[in-house]
Amino acid sequence: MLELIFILPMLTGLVTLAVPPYLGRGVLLVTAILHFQLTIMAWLGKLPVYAERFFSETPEGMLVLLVTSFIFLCIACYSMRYMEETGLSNGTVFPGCMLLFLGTMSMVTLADHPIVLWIAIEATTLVSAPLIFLHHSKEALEATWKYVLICSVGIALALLGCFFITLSIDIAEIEISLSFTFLNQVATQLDPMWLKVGFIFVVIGFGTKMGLAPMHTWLPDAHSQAPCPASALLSGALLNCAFLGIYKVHTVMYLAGLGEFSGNILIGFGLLSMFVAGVFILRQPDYKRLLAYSSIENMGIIAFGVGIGGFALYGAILHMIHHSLIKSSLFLSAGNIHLGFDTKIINRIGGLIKYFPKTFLSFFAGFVGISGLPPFGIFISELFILIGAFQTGHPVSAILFMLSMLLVLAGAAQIFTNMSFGVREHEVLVRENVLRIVPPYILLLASITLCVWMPSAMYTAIMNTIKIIGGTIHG
Amino acid sequence: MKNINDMIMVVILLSVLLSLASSRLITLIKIMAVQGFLVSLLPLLLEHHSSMGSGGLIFFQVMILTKGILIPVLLYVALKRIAIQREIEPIIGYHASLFAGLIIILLSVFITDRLHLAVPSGQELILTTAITTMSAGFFLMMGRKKAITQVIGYLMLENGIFLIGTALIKHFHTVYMVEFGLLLDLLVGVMVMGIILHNINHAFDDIDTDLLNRLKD
Amino acid sequence: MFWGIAPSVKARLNTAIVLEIGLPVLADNKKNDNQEPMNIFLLALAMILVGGALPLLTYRWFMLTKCLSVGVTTIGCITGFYSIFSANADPASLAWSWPWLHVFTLAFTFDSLSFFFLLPIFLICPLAAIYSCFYFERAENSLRTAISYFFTNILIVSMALVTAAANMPTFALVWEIMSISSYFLVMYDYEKTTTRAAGYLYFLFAQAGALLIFASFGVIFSHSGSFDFAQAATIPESVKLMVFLLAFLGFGSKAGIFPLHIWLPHAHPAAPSHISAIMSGVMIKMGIYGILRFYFVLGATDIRLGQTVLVFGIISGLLGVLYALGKHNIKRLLAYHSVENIGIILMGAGLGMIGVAQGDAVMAGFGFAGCLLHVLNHSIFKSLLFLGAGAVIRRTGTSHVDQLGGLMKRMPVTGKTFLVGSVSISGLPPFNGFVSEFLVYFAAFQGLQYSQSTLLLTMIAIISLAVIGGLASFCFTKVVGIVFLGEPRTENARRATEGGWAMTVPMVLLAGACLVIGIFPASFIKLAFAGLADITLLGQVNTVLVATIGAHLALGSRLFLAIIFFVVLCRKLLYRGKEITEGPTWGCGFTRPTARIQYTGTSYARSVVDFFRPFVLIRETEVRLQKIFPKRTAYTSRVDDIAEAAMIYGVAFPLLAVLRKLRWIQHGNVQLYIGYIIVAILVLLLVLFI
Amino acid sequence: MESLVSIGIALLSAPLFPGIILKVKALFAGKKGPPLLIKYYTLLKLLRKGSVYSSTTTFVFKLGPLVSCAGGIMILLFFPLAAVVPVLSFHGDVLVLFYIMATGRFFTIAAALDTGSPFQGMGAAREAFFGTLAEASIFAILILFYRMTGALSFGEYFTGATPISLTGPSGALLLLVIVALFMVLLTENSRVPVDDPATHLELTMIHEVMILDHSGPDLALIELGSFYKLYFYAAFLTLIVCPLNPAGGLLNLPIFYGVLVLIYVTIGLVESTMARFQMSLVPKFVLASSILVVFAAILTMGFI
Repeated sequence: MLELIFILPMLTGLVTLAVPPYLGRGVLLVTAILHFQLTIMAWLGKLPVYAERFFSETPEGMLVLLVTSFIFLCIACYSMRYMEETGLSNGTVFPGCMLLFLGTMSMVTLADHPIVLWIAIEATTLVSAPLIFLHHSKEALEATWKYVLICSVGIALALLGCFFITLSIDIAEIEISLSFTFLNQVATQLDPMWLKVGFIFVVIGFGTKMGLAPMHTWLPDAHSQAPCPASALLSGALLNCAFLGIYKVHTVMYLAGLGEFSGNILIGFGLLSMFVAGVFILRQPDYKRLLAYSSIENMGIIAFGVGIGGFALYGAILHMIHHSLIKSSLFLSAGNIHLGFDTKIINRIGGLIKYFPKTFLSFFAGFVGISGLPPFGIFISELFILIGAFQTGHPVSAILFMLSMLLVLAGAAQIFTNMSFGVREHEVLVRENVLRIVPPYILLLASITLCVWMPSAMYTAIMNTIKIIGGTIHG
Repeated sequence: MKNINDMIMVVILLSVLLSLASSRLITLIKIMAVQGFLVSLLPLLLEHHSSMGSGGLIFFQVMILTKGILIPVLLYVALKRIAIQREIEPIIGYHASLFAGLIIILLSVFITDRLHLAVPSGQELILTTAITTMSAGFFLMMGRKKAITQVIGYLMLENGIFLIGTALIKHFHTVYMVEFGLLLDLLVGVMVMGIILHNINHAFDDIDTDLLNRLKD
Repeated sequence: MFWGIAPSVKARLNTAIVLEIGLPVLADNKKNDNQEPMNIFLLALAMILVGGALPLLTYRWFMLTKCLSVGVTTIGCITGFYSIFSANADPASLAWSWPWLHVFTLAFTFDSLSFFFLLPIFLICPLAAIYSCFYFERAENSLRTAISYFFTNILIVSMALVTAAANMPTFALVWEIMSISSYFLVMYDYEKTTTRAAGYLYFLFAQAGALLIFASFGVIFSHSGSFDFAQAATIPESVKLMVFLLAFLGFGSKAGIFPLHIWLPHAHPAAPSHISAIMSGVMIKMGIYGILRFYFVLGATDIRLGQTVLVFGIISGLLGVLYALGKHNIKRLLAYHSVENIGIILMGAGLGMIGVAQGDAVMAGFGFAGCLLHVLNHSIFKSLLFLGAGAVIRRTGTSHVDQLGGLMKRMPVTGKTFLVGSVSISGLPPFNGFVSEFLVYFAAFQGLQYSQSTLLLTMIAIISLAVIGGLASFCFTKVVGIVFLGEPRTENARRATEGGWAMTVPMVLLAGACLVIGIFPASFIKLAFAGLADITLLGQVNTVLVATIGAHLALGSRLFLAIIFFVVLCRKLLYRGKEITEGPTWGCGFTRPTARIQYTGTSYARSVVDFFRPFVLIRETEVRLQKIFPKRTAYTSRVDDIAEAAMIYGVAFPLLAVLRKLRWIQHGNVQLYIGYIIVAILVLLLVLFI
Repeated sequence: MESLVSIGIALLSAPLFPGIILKVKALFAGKKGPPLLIKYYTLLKLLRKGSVYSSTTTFVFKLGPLVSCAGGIMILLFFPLAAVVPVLSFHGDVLVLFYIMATGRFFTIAAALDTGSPFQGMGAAREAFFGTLAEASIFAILILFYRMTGALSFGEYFTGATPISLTGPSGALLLLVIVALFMVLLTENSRVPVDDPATHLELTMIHEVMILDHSGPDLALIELGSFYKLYFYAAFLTLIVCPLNPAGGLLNLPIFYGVLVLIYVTIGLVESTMARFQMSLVPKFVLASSILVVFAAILTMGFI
């Protein structure tokens, strides 16, 4: 039963909230492993769908699910030690909410019904809010407040968007049950006007969650205040889930012949996000905010790639996978740094290479990866997106894309260089630890591996994903 | 039937205007209770919902209970537990707010008029009401300083969306999913926001959002 | 299909037009009978990689690490050399490809141009590696040294592969690997602020360049629909100019053409000297390779291409040497000379391109041959100079020209080889620099027979080349004169001693190469033309002319040496039995001379730098003498790069100011955040409805 | 054979002509002046002596005179003195030769810097600077000649199929060249108004200060080298002013040397009547020469 994939973590999450704290971490790890196993089984096609009306196994969903599950496994390993060392191990809130978070995100990946998708995404907001508030500081409180309020507003708008899409079915007087599968089938008959309005609201709604500018405002606050494993999950998995929502509606739009409209909107949001991220990455004083803005940038790249379509679409999907891997690795490394130095201020940090050589390796490698350099996969995805942009005749957008990327690079390179290589005397509070070192390495290795060799099942999945809306593109 | 509907909608519009003009939180919560009640009542009286089964009826009753009673009570409790020192504290003044509310209604009418052809016939007023409610919700969220007013604004936004969701859309393909989702969202949202409100009050001794201004670049 | 997709969707998926991703047409679809050269070449690369990876395992034994790595690398490079020569007759036999990520093919093919660019790689890199053996002398840095070896060898391999990449993704991949590995090499001394700044700047320019190159790939792909370079010629003529300009700027930022050279004078002083030698001698040439390769694969004959390249070459050449004159840091000075020489190389290329556009095979051939030969020559003498500078810096602890002096006596081998390098880089006979400059001159004089723009440009080119030559020799008399001759200006310089054999042997070998190419130019000119053998664009090469030119140059340099030898003999005779005494330098009346009254590099260069004032920014600070018995006075001056100043004050600062204002967006006010959402909705709805 | 004879005469007679300049200057000043063969006497005197070397110097110091003298000899080998076909010639030899002269300058300067004397450094800087500027003029002249004859060798210029002459097509442009070349001659050979070989203050010297520390045969080699250089430029000018028919063979010699002497006399006249420029004006002077030639070269677009 495919639904097990989200039911299992939800149940264990609820259980964890009730059991004594020392069991919680064990449950977290065991569930992570089981979840990964289930995901693999789903990929092997061993899990049939039970509630076909609401859930289905779509290639794009499965990709996101796989990434999410893999990242979660790494993060779970990481947080074994991390939570202990930050002194947050007493509560059951963290493991419980992490599991619920995983459950709701898995639900997003499997949802086929717009409203189910919407419910799942809304649920992610609610279960992840306690994670952001974990530190109980005033800043954490503020971040949580902004996160919940802005995301709720955004999500409410997404619901409105879903209603409008439903309305477009009604007005066209088609008798189908509401699901993306059926929507895709009848796309051409839908009322274009309401579909467009619906798309606008969905993009704004889920875009809020995904972190597209100008609705991104909660993201840097939340990511910087959440404990690092949670930030890693937020950035590496949650944003993808929100993207999935937009992507599915974009698919409907494309099939309805409105691909250009929705594509242009996505390109616009993508470029704006990249630019805004660039503005704040330059001279950013806080490294977790830096990573958060970098997520905004990368979401912008993904949106841009999807908007461009064709070649860039392949790049966008690849980018989503690699960004998740690398960014979560970066957040985990940032967690090590935060533990070691107890500060998030970039100017107070220098000489990672001296104090934390192993963390330096993963941190800087992550930077190399996120900057789009080989051997990490973002290199290929960005190449694809750029080539795609020219190929589909968007030279101006491509130039803006390049400029924004350069802006981000200029900011990020300076900060990463100074943090890693700068000279500064430090007192090391917490030493490096194998359990906190290996997960970021594994995540990076995964990205390298996928850059060198991609399993054909994954390739087929990506191709199946983009086939639907990349149809008119030829080499 | 049509008359009752229209009357309800006019009352909803009135409640929107009142909420914009009210200067006391207690009043605001009361207005919200009325508005929630009316908004949940409206779908029951609509024509294309006349064939609703018993399950649907129960669902709408639950809806009325939640929106009309449970949430206002929750808010009231929250209000009592946090010692409010000052009242609503508008960023935009009451008169201006009222004026803005009128403009919002006008604009909603105008938009509805523009969309005339695309909407199922005879439901223009619902659309107007929904748009007004949503816009006013946004207005409250933006125009007031207190965090609790933002929650109320959010509720108003939800009311507007609910109106569109239940009133405009044919029922069969949603299978109560919409209602269920809304309910969940509303409940949990308010709960979570309530908890955060409580915490904010605890941490800052006030729920003024000016205090929530530390995280910036 | 294992996805649980509803049947109808499945059907639609099947009917959907399959996304065709232009798989490159493999160049070697034909069965390759002779696998041997390719195997040897891959073996060489594998050995170099192993040589890089070994130190990571053995870094605890410092000496062993160095010997192992250097040994294996050197053998690898020699093997590489062997594979080039064994495949020389048929470069195409050295091709291979792998599928990559289901979408791409990693394809490598060779032609004569690739082979030519492989020469400096396999020549300079092992010498630099040997040199590094003594250059890295601090055992406590052994891990860092090991990592440096690792990235050096990655750099070598990636450069070798850049010359062979046959399609765009392959090129992009190896290009980026090259950039990132060299970035880490620059960062070797990361404790220094200047190094970090240099690394940052380099990273930025490398990536900006890469983006431009990728953009040009994108434009090509959008028209040709294939990743294969071989198909690039099929794109419309009107697009070619744009593609070429994009690529030119992209590669230019790597090669260091003005004004994209800004990273270069920062990165070279920051990196360890043998790394500077590799980067300046070999890596920036990959930029030139890219420009040439793009030009050839595009097959564009538009004269504007050549004119652009030529103009950039002239500007880079002139300003490069000018700034070199104004610089006091010996490695920064050498870095600016790289800009200058890249300028000369580009002038050769530009003249060649104009020749192609005019249909003049002689001009085209000699232009490109001069360009190629200068690539080789520059790689030799520039790495020689960097190695020499490194030895000086290592032994004296300072890189400031005006704090050195008198090193010729203390470091005789370094001094002599540096002198050879200086004469070579100044383009003076009988050394190698002159040979390639002669070819460029020759092409330029060919261009004089045309009219209008070509005539004007070639005239400017010739005069610029002359001025560049003059200024270069000016600059190197300064370096040699101030650093190696005269009296030591500081105690450090006085105590300097010669570096070990591992440092001197590579320098001697390189100096020997300079002289050999100078005295036997014919075969090397032929080599340069051989590098162009596979380029069909150039037309028939006049082999007789090439041979005579070679013979004449050989005659010139040999005759000159003979006359010098004759004069030496005469001098010997004249001095027989004469009394030779030593005394102090004539101080023109000063009775108590100190080493500090010697002319400094700054004052030496000042008059020339002044002459070119509008193009050079001179900043002076001076404490004027005021009282009757003044205590102390001070004067400093520095010469600034206008491109750098423009980049900082014209681009970076205003941009930063604007962006700082934009940071207001994230003001922390939740009400306005919600406002953003509303604005977004309104804007999109307006777009929809209007 | 003719070539060898002519080069032999040139090599031997080169030190004679600077004596003429001295004579002219002396006559102008109302003095009797040194004997015409004064330079020969000087050379002989120097050759007989030993040397004093500064303890600062290295082998580079000794290399300076050698290379500059060798350069001077080399260039004469390729020059069609008296329009006699030169000993050696090939297409492109002008480039080689001017670069060899530059090599000579490189080593002279290096030798000057080798002494560590501040004055020598100063002189070296000036020499290098003005030399660089003069090089621009020379290459502009080469451009013009290439436009006129399509040749790149001295032999071709004056003894080739289309020799340069004032009466030929676009010959009028040669007037500009003559002026420019004369200016270059003054610069390259450190004559007034660029430099004053007779000055006594080291601060104002250019060439002379560079060779302060040389003595004995080394100094003789330097002197010889500079005589050849001056001789070359004067001969170059002579052939432009008065083109000779290569068929004339050795009979050209008297005419050639006559004009040559006239040029030396002109140099003497200039030195006698002009004061030297302020140092900051020299670059403009040299630049003026190159601008003249570039102007001429551009004018060829109209003629050819």
